Amino acid sequence: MAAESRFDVAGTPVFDGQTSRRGFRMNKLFMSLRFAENRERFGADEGAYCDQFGLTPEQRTAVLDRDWQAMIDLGGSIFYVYKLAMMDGRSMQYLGGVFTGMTEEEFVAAMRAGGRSGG
Amino acid sequence: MAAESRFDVAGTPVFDGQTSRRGFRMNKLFMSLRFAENRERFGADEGAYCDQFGLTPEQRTAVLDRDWQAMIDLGGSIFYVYKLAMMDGRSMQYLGGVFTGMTEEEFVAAMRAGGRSGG
Amino acid sequence: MAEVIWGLATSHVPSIGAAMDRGKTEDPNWKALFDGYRPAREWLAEHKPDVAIVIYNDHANGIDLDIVPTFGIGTADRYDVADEGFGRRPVPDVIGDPELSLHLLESLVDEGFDLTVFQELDVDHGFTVPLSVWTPDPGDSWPCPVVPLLVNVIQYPQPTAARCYALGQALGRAIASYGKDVKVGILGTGGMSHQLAGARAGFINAEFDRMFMEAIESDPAKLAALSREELIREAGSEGIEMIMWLIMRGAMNERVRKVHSHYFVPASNTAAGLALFDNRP
Amino acid sequence: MAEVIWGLATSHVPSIGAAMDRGKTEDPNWKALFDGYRPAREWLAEHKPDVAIVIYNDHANGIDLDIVPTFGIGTADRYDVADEGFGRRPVPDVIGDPELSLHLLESLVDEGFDLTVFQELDVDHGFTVPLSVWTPDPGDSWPCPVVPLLVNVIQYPQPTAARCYALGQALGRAIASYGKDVKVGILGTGGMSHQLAGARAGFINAEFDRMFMEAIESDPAKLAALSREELIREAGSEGIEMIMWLIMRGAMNERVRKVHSHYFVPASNTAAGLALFDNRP
Ligand SMILES: [Fe+3]
Ligand SMILES: [Fe+3]
Repeated sequence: MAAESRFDVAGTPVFDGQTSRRGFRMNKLFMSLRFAENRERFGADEGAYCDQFGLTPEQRTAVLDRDWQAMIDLGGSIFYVYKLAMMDGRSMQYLGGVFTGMTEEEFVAAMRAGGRSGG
Repeated sequence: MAAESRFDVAGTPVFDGQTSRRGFRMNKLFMSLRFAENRERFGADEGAYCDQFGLTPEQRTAVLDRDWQAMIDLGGSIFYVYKLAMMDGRSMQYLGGVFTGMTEEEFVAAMRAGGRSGG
Repeated sequence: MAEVIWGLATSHVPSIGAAMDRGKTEDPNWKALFDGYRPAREWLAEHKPDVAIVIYNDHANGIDLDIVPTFGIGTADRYDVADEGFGRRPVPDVIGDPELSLHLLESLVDEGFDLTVFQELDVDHGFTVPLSVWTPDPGDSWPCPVVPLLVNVIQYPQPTAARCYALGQALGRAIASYGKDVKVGILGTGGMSHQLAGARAGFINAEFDRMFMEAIESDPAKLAALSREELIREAGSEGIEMIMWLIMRGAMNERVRKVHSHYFVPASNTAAGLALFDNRP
Repeated sequence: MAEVIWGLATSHVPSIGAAMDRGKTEDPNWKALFDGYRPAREWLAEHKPDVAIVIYNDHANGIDLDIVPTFGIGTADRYDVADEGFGRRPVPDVIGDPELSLHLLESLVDEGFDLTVFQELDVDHGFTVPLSVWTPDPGDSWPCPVVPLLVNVIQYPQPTAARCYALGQALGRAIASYGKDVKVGILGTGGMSHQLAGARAGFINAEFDRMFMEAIESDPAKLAALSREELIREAGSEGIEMIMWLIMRGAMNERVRKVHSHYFVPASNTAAGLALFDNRP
């Protein structure tokens, strides 16, 4: 997924210009969720809301399925994706668990132990 | 009116940061006039439209009275002020006449003759 | 390695576009201007680039005064023609070249130019009039994809002329380091002398314009040394936008060959200038 | 002539603000962090500046991805605290200092830094958490007016570390040339090592962080030589935001005196660091 970026660091997505272009409409959707009225409209019909923002079918599926890894792969910026997670009551540690194949508790425990040391 | 700018060139307003701050809401109003629905709302009640954009009383009066020089003095950028002029069917040459104390015809004639040579 | 094949400096006065859109190019007030464009247009028609870069400023259409970038670059695959208030110009929307945009962005940021990235941008007369000067009858599409490079010339402090020239030189290096073997045309827009507001409205300085037209070819460093105050005094408060010509010039070789130039007063309130340079050795 | 009296480097992790807003600073998970802040806060309370500059990045709250400026400066007289999705932090809105902002803008643009001007800006945790680290109980207002300086650290290509350090040095000169005799505090925010997404999420590099904390005081030029790749590899994809510490450091004297520093893992997913420097000779 980091094929277009200038360098590769294992296990590390780099949010570069191509990625930002790919995720542009999806990230706009995430940013809109800052406002309560948009969260309500999203909640009332998630699919329609995705269509209104012009998401690709893959992005739409990733959002509806809460496939957090796919959202990142499809151009989501973690700061934007997190807006959706917050709406769902999910923490950044929960997302960290998803990205690393751990439960939230395991991820929190790893952080408390001083963090993870590498990929 | 160019008191805050870094240098003075006679007869030449410099649209600097202080000027832009002063004219911020008025210029926003002018920019909104790009859209037909806003032009209609403005036309229906110009004063209310000015209030909605938060113009100062002086700016409001300048807009309602089409006091083009005052709009510039109160922070208008000529490119933004021109949006209102266009709406009124006024040309940049008409405005040039206003700023220089000429009729539009006199101003156009001066331009055709090679332009004005200084202040 | 990409190559700049030509540079076109041209005014972007809205009334030039309006005269074309309304079929008035043979009118007595306009004929001399458009006749003066003809040799440049003919040469350009025979020297089609693969991609173009338009250096321009927006005039309260694509961007507002809440965010004023000194330099910006578009990275979109498409730029719509703005409705400036009374319908959009009847010209094609612009196809972008995101791959080139992102290459230029990375190269220029690496060189210490602090660009603002536009992923969405409507382009106004500052952009489309130069395209029309180049290509009067585009049909359904402009001759090639175009990358917009935006410059703040409206709100003081504008970038200095020296900074613009330096940006152009870095742009030239960025183009030279592009991985694709494409031919590039560069348009530097704006000017020449004019002033729209104030007691000095209508100011034209043909002598300064002729000096600028000459020096942009032979001695751009001299122009790069001009201060904002000198530019505004000599060329009028809006004439300062000629700093955008220096970005174009900086991206070209030290020596260029003038194909054609033309000077015309007035295009509405503005001295209209055109200068076309062949950049091939 | 204005004078930088101190520089505060600090993480801006949202959960630090949340812990304060929810009265959890004595909780076992948080007590060590806030205890570690105390000596810095006490010193800062005794050294109140007339104005502060906060160097930070926005996180999808004040600006969007349609326009991404490399460097931005606010020129407003007021910046509202953003609602990031679930209500705004219960802290005061920010009073700006447009006069200083415009002076810095002009000086920096003159020196060839291509800033984007923000006339309107809501500030998010990246801005307000450092203010809370400095002033835990602001009451109705922060200790002084604050000027925001924005940096793109989210979207590649970020400005290089070298460019950030150079901006800081120019910022120092701009402050020194200000016409008013005011005392200035500078906050460089972000970091330390962390990564939020990818298989390496949760990455912390305490060794690199300690090196960075040491070198920011004694050898900032060494840090300015780090490439984006080195920063991302060593500090994680979000750890690159430590380049903002270099802007603060560049604005200070070659020699500074460390008042206090503290390092704490983790503040949620992030290594939290604080370093306070006295800039007075
Ligand atoms: Fe223009
Ligand atoms: Fe951050």
